[in-house]
This record gives sequence, C-alpha cells and structure tokens, in this order.
Amino acid sequence: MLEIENLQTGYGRTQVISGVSVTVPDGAVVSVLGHNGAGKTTLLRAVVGLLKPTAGRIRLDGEDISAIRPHRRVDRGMAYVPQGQQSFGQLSVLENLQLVADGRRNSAGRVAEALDMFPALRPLLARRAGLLSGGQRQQLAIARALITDPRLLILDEPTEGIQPNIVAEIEATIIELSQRNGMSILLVEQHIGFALQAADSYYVISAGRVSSSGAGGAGSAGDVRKAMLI
Amino acid sequence: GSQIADPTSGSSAASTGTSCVDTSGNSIKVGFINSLSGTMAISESTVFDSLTLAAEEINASGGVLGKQLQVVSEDGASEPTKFAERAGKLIQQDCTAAVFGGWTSSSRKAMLPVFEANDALLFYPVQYEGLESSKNIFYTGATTNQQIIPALDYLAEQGTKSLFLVGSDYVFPRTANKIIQAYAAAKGIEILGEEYTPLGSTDFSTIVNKVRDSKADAVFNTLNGDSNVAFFRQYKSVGLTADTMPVVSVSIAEEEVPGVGLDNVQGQLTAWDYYQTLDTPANKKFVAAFKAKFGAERVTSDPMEAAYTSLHLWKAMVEKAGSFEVDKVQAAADGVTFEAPEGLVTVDGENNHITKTPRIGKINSEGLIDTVWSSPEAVEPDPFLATYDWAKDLAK
Amino acid sequence: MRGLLQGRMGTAAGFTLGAVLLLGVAPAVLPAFNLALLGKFLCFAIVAVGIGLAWGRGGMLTLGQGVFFGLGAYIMAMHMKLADASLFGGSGVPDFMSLYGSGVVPGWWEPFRSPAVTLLAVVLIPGLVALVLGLAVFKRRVKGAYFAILSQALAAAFAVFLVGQQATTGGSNGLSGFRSFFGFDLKDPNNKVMLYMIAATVLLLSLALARQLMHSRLGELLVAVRDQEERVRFLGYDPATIKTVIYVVAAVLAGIAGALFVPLVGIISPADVGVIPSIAFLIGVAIGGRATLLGPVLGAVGVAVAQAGLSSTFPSFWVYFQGLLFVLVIGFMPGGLASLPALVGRRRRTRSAASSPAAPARPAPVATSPDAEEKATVPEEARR
Amino acid sequence: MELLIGQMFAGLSLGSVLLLAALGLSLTFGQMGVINMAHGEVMMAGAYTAFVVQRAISDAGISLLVSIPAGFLVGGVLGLVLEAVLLRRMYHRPLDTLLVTFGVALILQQAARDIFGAPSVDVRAPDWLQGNIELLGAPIPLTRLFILGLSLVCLAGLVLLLKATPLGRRIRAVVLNRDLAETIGVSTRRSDQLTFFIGSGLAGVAGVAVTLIGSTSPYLGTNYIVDAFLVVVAGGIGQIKGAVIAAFSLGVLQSVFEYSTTASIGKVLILIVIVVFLQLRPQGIFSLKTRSLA
Amino acid sequence: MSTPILLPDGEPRAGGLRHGRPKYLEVRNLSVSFDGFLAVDNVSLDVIQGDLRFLIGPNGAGKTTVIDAITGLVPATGSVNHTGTEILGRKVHQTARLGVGRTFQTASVFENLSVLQNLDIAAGSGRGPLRLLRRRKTVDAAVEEALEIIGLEGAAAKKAGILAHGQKQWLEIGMLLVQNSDILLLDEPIAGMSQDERLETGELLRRIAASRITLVIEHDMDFVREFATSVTVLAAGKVLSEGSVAQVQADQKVQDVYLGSSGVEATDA
Ligand SMILES: Nc1ncnc2c1ncn2[C@@H]1O[C@H](COP(=O)(O)OP(=O)(O)OP(=O)(O)O)[C@@H](O)[C@H]1O
Ligand SMILES: Nc1ncnc2c1ncn2[C@@H]1O[C@H](COP(=O)(O)OP(=O)(O)OP(=O)(O)O)[C@@H](O)[C@H]1O
Ligand SMILES: [Mg+2]
Ligand SMILES: [Mg+2]
Repeated sequence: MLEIENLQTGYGRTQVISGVSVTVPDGAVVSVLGHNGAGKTTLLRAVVGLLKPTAGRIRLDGEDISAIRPHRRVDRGMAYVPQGQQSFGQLSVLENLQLVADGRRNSAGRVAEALDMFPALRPLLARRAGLLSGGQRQQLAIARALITDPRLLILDEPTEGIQPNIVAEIEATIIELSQRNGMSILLVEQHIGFALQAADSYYVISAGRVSSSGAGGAGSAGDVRKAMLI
Repeated sequence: GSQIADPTSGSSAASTGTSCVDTSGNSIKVGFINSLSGTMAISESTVFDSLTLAAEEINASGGVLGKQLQVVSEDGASEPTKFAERAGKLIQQDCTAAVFGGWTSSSRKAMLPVFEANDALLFYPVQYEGLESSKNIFYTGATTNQQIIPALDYLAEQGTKSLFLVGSDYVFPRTANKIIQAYAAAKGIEILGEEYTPLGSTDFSTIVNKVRDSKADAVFNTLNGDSNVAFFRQYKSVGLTADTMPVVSVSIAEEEVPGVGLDNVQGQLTAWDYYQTLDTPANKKFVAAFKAKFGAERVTSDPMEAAYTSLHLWKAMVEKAGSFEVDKVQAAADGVTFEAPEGLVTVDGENNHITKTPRIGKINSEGLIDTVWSSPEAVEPDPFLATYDWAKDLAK
Repeated sequence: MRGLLQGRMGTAAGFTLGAVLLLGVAPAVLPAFNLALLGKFLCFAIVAVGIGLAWGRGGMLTLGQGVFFGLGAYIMAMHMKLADASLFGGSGVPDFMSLYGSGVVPGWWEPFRSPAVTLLAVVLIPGLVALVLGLAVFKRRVKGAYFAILSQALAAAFAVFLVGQQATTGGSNGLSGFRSFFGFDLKDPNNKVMLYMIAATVLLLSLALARQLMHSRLGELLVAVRDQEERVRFLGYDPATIKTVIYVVAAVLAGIAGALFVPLVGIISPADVGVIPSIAFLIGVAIGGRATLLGPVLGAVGVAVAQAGLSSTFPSFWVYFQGLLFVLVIGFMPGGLASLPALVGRRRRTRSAASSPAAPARPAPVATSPDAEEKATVPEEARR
Repeated sequence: MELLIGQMFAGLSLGSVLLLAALGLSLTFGQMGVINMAHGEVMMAGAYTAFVVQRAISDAGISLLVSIPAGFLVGGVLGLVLEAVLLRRMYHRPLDTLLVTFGVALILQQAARDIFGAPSVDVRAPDWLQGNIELLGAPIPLTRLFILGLSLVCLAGLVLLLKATPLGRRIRAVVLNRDLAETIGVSTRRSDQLTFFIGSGLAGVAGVAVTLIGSTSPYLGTNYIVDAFLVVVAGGIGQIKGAVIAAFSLGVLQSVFEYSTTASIGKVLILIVIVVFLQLRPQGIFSLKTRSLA
Repeated sequence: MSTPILLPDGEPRAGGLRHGRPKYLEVRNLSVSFDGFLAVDNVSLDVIQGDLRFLIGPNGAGKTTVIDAITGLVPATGSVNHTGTEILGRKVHQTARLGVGRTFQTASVFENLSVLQNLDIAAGSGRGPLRLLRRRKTVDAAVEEALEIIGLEGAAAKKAGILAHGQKQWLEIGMLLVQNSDILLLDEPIAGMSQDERLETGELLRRIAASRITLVIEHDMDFVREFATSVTVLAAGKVLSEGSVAQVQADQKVQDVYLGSSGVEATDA
C-alpha cells in the first residue's frame, strides 16, 4: 500500500527526518512510536504532502506520489487525522463533515454513517467546532477522515486527550476498520499498549531515524521499551 | 548663528541670496516646477507643456538677451513640501535665473518664503484667491477682481437674485466665497447656501439635494478637479439643468470638459480670461503652435495661456532691464507689455500682477467654450480689492 | 560575558561613528541645500525609529503616524507663526489669520506663544493623544488589521479636519513663511546648520533610546505580546499597557520629528500628515528592516534620497519604482535589507551543510511576525 | 418631507456604493485576511473597462450591460494575477499584504495614467438611466436606483455562494486552516484563486457602477478605499451581514451629518463615530469567538 | 546551585498540608453559561496547599471551562476564593497577579523568544517599570533553578519555537514555577508525551504539589492512578464524584460515564 523509502525532510534548515523507511502493507496496521520531538508528526506530514521530502521516495500502490499535492493524495485514498484535535473552528460540526462529503457520491449518507460511529457528535451538529471541547473535536476529526472512505488512514495520536471509555472505542474502531474493511492504517501512538496490540508491525523513531522495528503484538512491548530508552 | 536682536534689522542679515546664476555662457538656465506626478499632475502637466512651447519659441527667436534658455524641470509631486524643497534646489543648486510654475495655492504659499529668502523670482500662472503680493512673485493668472467679481457682475446683470455656493474645501474656494458673500450683501443678492466638500470627494447627493431645495437662481461653483465630474452628473440626475439653474464655474477649463462629460455640462457657464476660441491673432498663433507640437486633439486653456504669457513677460522684463539680475528685473517690470493670446497684458509693478480681460463663457456642443460676455477693456489687477467699497472689511 | 562586552563596545563604536558622520562629516562636506535636505530626511528617520519599535517589535502596524508627526509640527509651526507675528508684524496676529479669518488669534493658539510651553507640548501632546488612543484601543483588544485600519482612518480624519479649519490652521495651505526659530533668523545659513545639527542629535538620541528599549526586558515582553498577546495576560501582565507605552514612545518620536521638520522645511500642511504620507513613513522602515535598530533609519534616509534623486528626472518612473519597492521588499524580503546578509549567509551555509542534521534549527513561522530578522535581535547575553 | 425622502434615499444610495465597494473586500479581507489596498485600483480597472467598452459599443445602454460582466472579468483576472504573483506567499503575514498591495496600487494608478492619460474620461450613462423618478415629490435619480439594485444583486449572489454551496464551504475552510483543508482533499490553490477572482471581480463591478455617478480617473480608487475598509471593519471582519448593516448605516449617517453640518465635518464625524463604535464593539457588529488563544 | 526557592522538599498528600496555615482554593457554586448552555453547573470544589488534585471527566464535561472561569478568561457566577481573597470577576492579568497560574491544553510559549527569556518574562510580572526598562544583566536565581527543574539548562538560549512538544510543556510548567503562583492549574500537561516522559513529568508534579495548590486535568487513568492524591470527577458541568483514586474508580456513576466500557458520553444539551 504505502512505501516510505529513505525519506529525508525537515523545516527550513532543520532536518528532522534523516532517512526513514517504513512500509505499510495492504490492510495492515503499522504503528510508529517515539519520544516527543522524535519526528513522528514530521514524518506523517511528509507522507500526506504537507512537507516536501528533501530526499527519498513515498510510494502509494507502487506509484511515486512525492510530488503530488496533498488534496490529490486524498483522492487516491489517503486520509489524515492530524495531531492536536484540528478542525475548522468557525464552521459548524455539520459543515465540517459536509465539507469532506461534498462532491462525493451519497454525501448525506456518508455524513450519517460517520455520525453513527461517533454518536456524541449528534447533539453538537449546529455548534461551531471552535467551541467544542478538545475531545469532542478529536472525535470530529476522526469522523471527518472516515467520510472519504480511505484505503489508507493516517492517524497522529488519535487518543490524545480523549476520555478513557471513548479511547477504548476509538481503539476498537481502528482495529475494526482494519480487520473488517481491510483499511490500511499508519498510526502514531504514545500508548505502547494499544500501539502494539493493534499493530501488525511497529517502528520506533528516534532523532529522525528508525531505531528499531519489528512485528506487532503485545509480546513486543519489551523490545520497544528497550528501544525507546536508548 | 545670528540671533535676531533688533527685529527691524532682521532683514539685513537676510540677503544671503548672493545669486549663483551663471550669465557667462551663451545659455541661461530657467526652472519649471510643476506637479508631474500625484493628483495635480492632471492640470499641471498642461502648464508644463505650454511653458515648454514658450521656451522653444523664445529660443527659436534668438533667446533672451541673446542667450538660449536651458530648462531645468522639477516635479512638485502635488505636495506643497515638495514644491518648497524643489524650489530651493532650482534656486540654490541649479542656479536658475527665474522659476515658472506652481498651481495650487498651497504650493505657492510653500514656495513664497523660499523665493523671498533667496531673493529669486517665481512666475505663477494660475488664477488664485488674491490677498497676496510679493516682490519675488509675478502673478500672471487672474486675481479675484479679474475673474470672480466680473462673473458676479455678469450674474447681477442677468438678473440673478440668489446664489448657491459650492466649493472644494481649500483656500481658493473659501476666499472666493468670502468675497462673494461680501459682494452679495452689498448688491442685495441672497446667498442660499455655502457648501464645501473635501478635495476629491465624489458623492454629492446631499449637496445636490440642498441645491435643488434652495431654488436659487444660479450656482457659483468653485469645485476643483474630479469633484466637478461627480457634481455635474449628480446635479443633472436630480433634474437640474443649465436652463433651470445655471452653474458658473471658475475651475473648469477646456481640458476638463471631456472628463466631466459634455452631456453634463453643455450650456453651463465659466469665468476665465482666456478661451481657446478667442479670435485674436496672437491666440490663433498660440493654438496652432500648441496643436502642432502636442497634437491636434489637445486644447488650450486659461492657465496654459497665463503660463505661456509668463515666460514671454519675463523675457520682456529681462530685455528691458538688460540684465538677468533679480533686482534689475524687478525694477524694470512695471509697464512691461506682451501681446498675449488673451489680448495685450501689462505688468503692474506695484503688485506684480498683470492686467487681464475677464470673459464669461458658455460650454458649446464641441466641448469648447464660447465667449458670451467680455469685459470691454483689460482690468487692472487689484489683489487686495482696495478699490471696492464693499470689500473694505475683507482684508485687514 | 565576553560576547556582551563585545556587543557593547561594538555598539559604542558604531554610535560614535554615526555621530562623527552626522555631526562632523556631513556639515563639513555637504552644500547648504543638501544639508537642509538631509536634515529633513533625518526627521523622517526619527519617525522611522518609532515605527520600527511599534511595528517591527510590537507588531502594531501604525498607519497613522502622520497624526503625531502633524501634531508636533503644527504645534511648532503655531509657535513660530505667533513669534514671527510679534517680532515682525507687531500685531501678534499671524498673517494668514487676518487674510482668511477673523483676525483674532483663537484661544487655543495662545499657550503656544510661550517657547517653554511649545517645547513641552511638542513632546506631551502627541504623547498624551497616543496614550488616550492607545489605552482606548488596546484595552479593548483592538489589534492587527483593525488597529491598522483604525489608525489609517484617524490620519484621514486628521487631514480632513485640518483642511476644514482654514482660518485657524491655514487649511490646505498649512502654515508656512516662517522667519525665525526661537529668535534665530531662519535665513542665516549658520542657523540652518544649527537646525540640522539638532535633528541629527535628536536622531542619535532616539536611536539610543530605541536600543535601550529593544534590549530591555520591556523589549522582550513586547515581542511576547506581539506573538501571543493572550498568553501574556496569564503571566500577570496587561498587554494593553505594554503596547501603549511603545505606542506613546513612537508617537513622541514622531511628534518631535514633526517639530524639527517645520523650521527645516519651512512648511507644514495637511498633505504631510494624511494617509499617503503616513504609509510613506512605513516604506523606509520596511525596506531597511523593521525589526532592527538601524534598518528603519537607513531605509528612511535611503528612500528619501532615492526619491529626491529620481522623482524629478523620471516622475512617472519614480512612482513605478516606489510601488515596486513596496512589492519586492515586503513581498519577497520581509526582513528588509537588514536581512540580506543573513539570507546570503544562510544560503551559503545550507549549501555547505546540506546533509548535516545537526544544523541549528530555525523557529517555526509565526503569524504576524516576519521571522527571518528576529535572530539578529536577541540580546547577546541570552546566547551565552 | 420631500427633502427627508431625498436625504433618506441619498443615504441609502451612498450606502449601496459603499457596500458595492466593500463586498469584494469583505471577501478578500474577511475571508482571506488579505488587506488589499489595491482593491480601489481594481475598481478603477473596472471603471476603465466601462470606458473602453463604451468606445467599442457606442450605445451607452448596451455598453453598460456588457461592461458589468466585463468589469467583473477584468477585476477578477487582475485579482487572480495579484494572488498568483504576490499574495499567495503572504497568507501568514496579513499586515504585510497591506503594504505590498499599496505598492501595487501605486503601480496600477501610474499605469492608468500612462495608458488613459491623467484627466478623467467620460463614461456616458444610458438614456434609460438619465433623469429621475419622483417619490412623494423627491427626485430619485435612476442611476442611484440602478446602483442600489446592482449592489443588492451582488450581495445576494455572494451570500448564496458562501453559505449555501460547497464552494463557499471550501472557501471558508481554507481560510480557517489551510493545511487541514488541503489534507482533507480541498485544493487550497484553487480555492484561493477563486476567492480572489470573485472578490476582485466584485470590485470590478463596483468600478463600472461608480462611473455612473462620478469621474473615471486614475485616482478613482483612492476615494473609496478608506471608506470601504471602514465598512468591513465596522461590520466585523469576514461578516457579510455586518458589512451590509455597516454600509447602510454609514451611508445614512454620513448623509445626515453632511446635511446638518458640512461635508468635511461630516467626514470627520463619521470617522469619530466608527472609532467610538469600535470601542464599544471592538470586533465589529458581528464577531465570531473561538476558544483558541490566538 | 544555592538553596532551592521554588521547590522545597516534600510529598503531596490527600487533604493537603496538615500543619501551619495552608493556603487553599475554594470554589463555590461556580457556573458558566454559553448562550444559555450551562457548561459548568454549580461546581463547588476545595483544594488545599499540598494536595495534588486531579480533575477528570468526559470530553466536554467542562473541565477546561472551570479553569477558564477561575483565571478570568470566561465570565462566571459563583465565587472563587484564594485563601481569603475573592478572585472571580477580575481581569485575566489581575487574577494572574493574585497567584493563579495555568497552562493550556495546547502548549503556548513565546516561540520567538529564548527559553531563558520565556522564563524571565514569567518571573517578572511584579517588576517595576524601571527594572523593565533595563536590560537583563543576570539570571534570577529562581529562573536558574527552574531551568534545572525542567531539564532545559542546555536549551536556555534556544528559541522556544524549536522545542519539541513535550519540552514546550515543561517550559510552561517552569514558567508557572517562576511566576510564583500559589495555584497551579494544568490542562492535560502530559498530552503527547511518551511513557517515560510521563513518569518524569508526574514526579515533577508531585514535587510541585507538595508546596502548592495544584489542580491537574488529565484523561490518562494510569497517570491519575500513579500520581493523584485526590480526584474530582466532572460530568456534564457538575461534580459527579470526589475522593481518592480508589474511591472514585469504584463509583458506579464514574464508571458509567467515564471509565467503563458502557461508552455513553455525557451529552451536554
Ligand atoms: N514548524 C516547525 N519548524 C521548525 N521545527 C519544527 C517545526 N515543527 C516541529 N519542529 C521540530 O521538529 C522536531 C520533530 O517534531 P515532531 O512534531 O515531528 O515530533 P513528534 O515526534 O511528533 O513529537 P510529539 O510526540 O511531541 O508530537 C522537533 O524538534 C520540533 O521542534
Ligand atoms: N465559548 C463557548 N460557547 C459555547 N459552548 C462552549 C464554549 N466553550 C466551551 N463550550 C462547550 O462547553 C462544554 C465544556 O467544554 P470544556 O472545554 O470545558 O470541556 P473539557 O471538560 O475540558 O473537555 P476535554 O476533556 O475534551 O478537553 C463543551 O461542550 C463545549 O463545547
Ligand atoms: Mg507529534
Ligand atoms: Mg479540556
């Protein structure tokens, strides 16, 4: 599905990612772990196209997409939930969802489906997204991403700031999306437990490089902890 | 520096204007100062053109005292401060023998101290509000008694009993209207309103409502520039016409008519001392020369004629004095004449103004202005209106 | 610590050099006309120093400095008119008042007969007006574009107002035709040199003041307020106060510059205080480098010199040139010329160190602030 | 009575001119944060378009009807170029756009002078807009009525576009968070270009409209720009509703002030009213709150 | 390093300091309404110096709004008493000067200033105008200590904008410390941190809480279990439960709306 090959990127003069390779096979869940500031978000921003790689390649279904604008990548089946509960603050919750559904088949149905997945949003439909609480906004962000029916879902710390019982739900949703719908998922997550439980494989990033990687599953937690302490 | 101890002796230190004018070669420098950029460029560039024409004519006829004129041109950029600065440059750095130009009162007021301090000469070619006389400035445009008062006389003669005054908010309209008020009070004309709009303003709906409501016999218009366009369009759109309520304008000349739109101003009145249509030999020559140089579609106007005249008058003064020196030129000025396009003009050495022939015109269907009334003879300049009884209180 | 000392010495040396050039060399080599012209440019430079503080440092885009410039200038002009009237006319009534007005000096002119009151007012009135305006505006959290447009409207209103008061402010003619300056004859070339020297000295002083402010804690706080005004509140500061202080400083500098402009140029009119001149004040600041100390000064003088040189020879070209300056400098070089060395340096460095991940980081771009030039302005000791 | 109606209408029509001038700004300034000082010059371009069209089609009526879409197109294209060459790199520096576009304004003014000459040119009003109708004795100029109608049509079109179409949602989304918009599949480039095209196009239309009442000269824009910005600011940035209320209140207020005092004092009073008003409502008539600190 | 000024030794404990005259935060009947919607509904709450209180509850429960109200960011009714002083109804900066400090759900530091400058500004709200006009010659002892506490000594001269997310949050905590607030209100201070960073931060919070009034909003229950000395649960704007971690966890209502897998979110209409 997605191959990141020896990617380098950064901000201005600062190189943040220096040669990272990550592969997300079709239908697989891949977790990326790493310390604060390790460059996880930066990596994802490059994958979705918000940052230009200075070297390396990003392939989607075998095709190099490094030069393609972010909104075109969405058309090819990518969806992105950025870190930090982002939404269009002055648009209503409904408009936030419609925005993505616009121009797609059965747009009303898509919005309804997304709301079924996050029923907490229903009573808030008319409220401006900027007034929602952090957690509400995060749910909105995930719902919005799912409306496009992505084949590859990219999530940056999706459970950050979410109440425990919803976290459990989001986790279940993610696993379900991958298992039932065969969606490929690239997940950045700080909860080692969940990150590994859900993942088919994991990568640990530190100082802009992959410091360790392996197959997922709860069993690998020890390896990961060790990798992250270094 | 020198502190002024005794105010009366103050001026003795003043004459630092040891002139740097170079009269040794076979050419002599003169300065032109006009706004070639900014909002006033519209009007002032036409003056620049006619000054250029005059300079070429003079050079072609052998120059002044045998010296060819060498023109140094400066841009006043429509800012008084710039005029003051650039005038300083023309005098001190370029060492010009005389400077020609300026349009707005503010540019003239800004330059006046510069010319006085350096004891240099400025020729100012535009009708203005009067109440001024400097030995360093020659005024070749009309002062109030050569334009506004004749216009009022004409209106009174036509039986006008009431007037509405509309003007741009600056010194010329305000002073003109002060004179009109005094005149009206003396002659029993009723002033039904006096309105000013900021320069460049384009919304006259309130003012035309007021004018229409006043039912005055005529409007006296001292608006300047683009405001005239808006005023006349909106004047017409509330149903006012030259027949129902004529407008006398003192700042609309031939070159402004197309912009205002002939439909909107045809038949309205103007007050100037010169129109392109004047039938004098000097004017025929002037218009022909101008069109030959700048194009047949160009028109000539009063300020252009006054500028053209000013350069020729200076030539006459210098040749009478036999010198380019400022004090000699000043001394020779009185009585100098020139057969100008508007008719014979004579310099009044008393106040440095010239005699002029006031004319009322009517805008015709070609956008030119036909004379409908003309003063029987040239009028002596009276910038302080000293000869008018009713104006006694105006300038203290 | 060594860095600090070097910085200090460097500054002292630079300051001395500037003083020698402005106060020693310029009067010696420049002809009278050019010296007076330079004096006028220095007035613009003083305004620019204030704008540099308010805009470059504080993020307050003041499109209305013409108001304060005008206040200072008109106060000085009123005094000079009154003084001339008593010295030369004897009547005590300025000439234009008897020509266009009632011939009676209005009450609010009278205080400015006194030289002392005038000098105080030149500083205090722009300062007070800025204080009231600043408090009113900043306390209500008017900022960014609102503030810019409001201040622009103010400049427009001020100019329209002045034009309308023909009898008391000279209307569109403004005030001109001055003969003496606190008893000094304005025609005397020595006195003109003295005026220039005053302007140069004031400029040097205002630079010193600006430097002190920039490097003080207040300067740091100002940057904090510029970037995250709301956050500053939670630390116990009132951003409105901080902004107002700097706004007042900028206004006072503009006022003093205006007051010096009048005797140097010999006229002040509404055309010098409205919207266009107010924006024109900004161009030099932007070109020189708004957030630096010297950038605004060099930019202001540079633009003025270029204009004096180019505008008469190529009037329409000058307008294009001026427009292009705005477009190119602000659009493509927001740090102004001051950022040029840094830009060139960076390019060179990136070329040589392209692959090193250890290259020092650049700050994230922050809304409202051009980030490129900021680097140069962090106090040395913070770098240790 | 007659005068009252005349003055009421004067206020409304002044308001409609302000609104027309401010609508496009409300879009480019309010939605995109670009303080476009060249907006007035885009109006000027629209006005000269009317002039050029009238030279080609001498019938004033047809030429007016052709000029409106043509002015929209010319203004829009000018906006597109401006956006593509300059403003796209400046969206994170809103205050700087003010100065850059001021430079553009200078250049456009000078260009107009060099192309069309400094004196103003004449654009004739069609016969069917000459004169006026009487309303209870007060003359209502037809040109004014036409402009009022035109501004309402433009307003309705804009509101519909922004509030009721996906396009409008996209435009608003891009303004709020460019990166996010891009990553959910919205082409920010297209949206920016479109916004600018429409906003500047509206300015072009405004330019065509004002040829009916004022002069067509290189300085046409400078007469409107400050007022137009004040309308947007007083209305609340990005609030079209607010801009409408502000435009008409300012129009009516100005005609009242102008009637009871003088035009100059009226102008100063208006500005003072706005400053005071912003004291009471610093974010304009309408404002949107969010919880973010910024 | 001289004697610590910011962080005296000690451990937080439920109920706060038992001796001396501890400072306290007393919230009574606090309500916040947004256009008729009651985001905070009659909340009463006491935190005593030395207690490390956690505020938990569903998304949208009103936790952040409680802090917003205490710090003067949103208008509220009721009373908030800081050791005998009413602090409700004041402007934000006045409240801050009364010793109330906070962090934000998304880190907000001055990105264009260095770490040192950030701290220095935080330390300085009490400075007189004259000191403000002078340049900073020395580093305040408190600032120096804070740098060490938050582990950013090495980064003192760096611009805050280039710090990693977690470091920014530490910097914010450091700013609170030098600000010398009695009351610290922290909104999800460990969001986005990795496991070991969480632990470090938790330890830091314990040290801080030993001598201050500390209220922390958090969703990570592991973290709450590890570090809280007492917990208040907010749901739909009301206090749902209060007590030790164990007590709260055992509360069926808390399980229903927050912890448990029942998954019903507190709707707020
Ligand atoms: N806009 C930016 N400009 C410059 N540097 C940046 C920018 N954004 C991030 N960085 C730097 O890049 C590095 C990696 O940041 P990134 O956000 O990718 O980390 P992360 O692994 O996602 O961390 P976290 O877990 O805190 O989200 C950090 O050092 C950060 O300071
Ligand atoms: N200004 C406002 N106008 C209207 N509603 C608001 C406003 N601010 C907050 N709300 C609403 O108030 C409720 C409480 O929000 P708050 O941010 O306090 O929740 P929270 O407990 O901090 O949630 P989270 O854990 O998700 O951060 C939410 O439903 C939110 O949508
Ligand atoms: Mg991240
Ligand atoms: Mg919250």
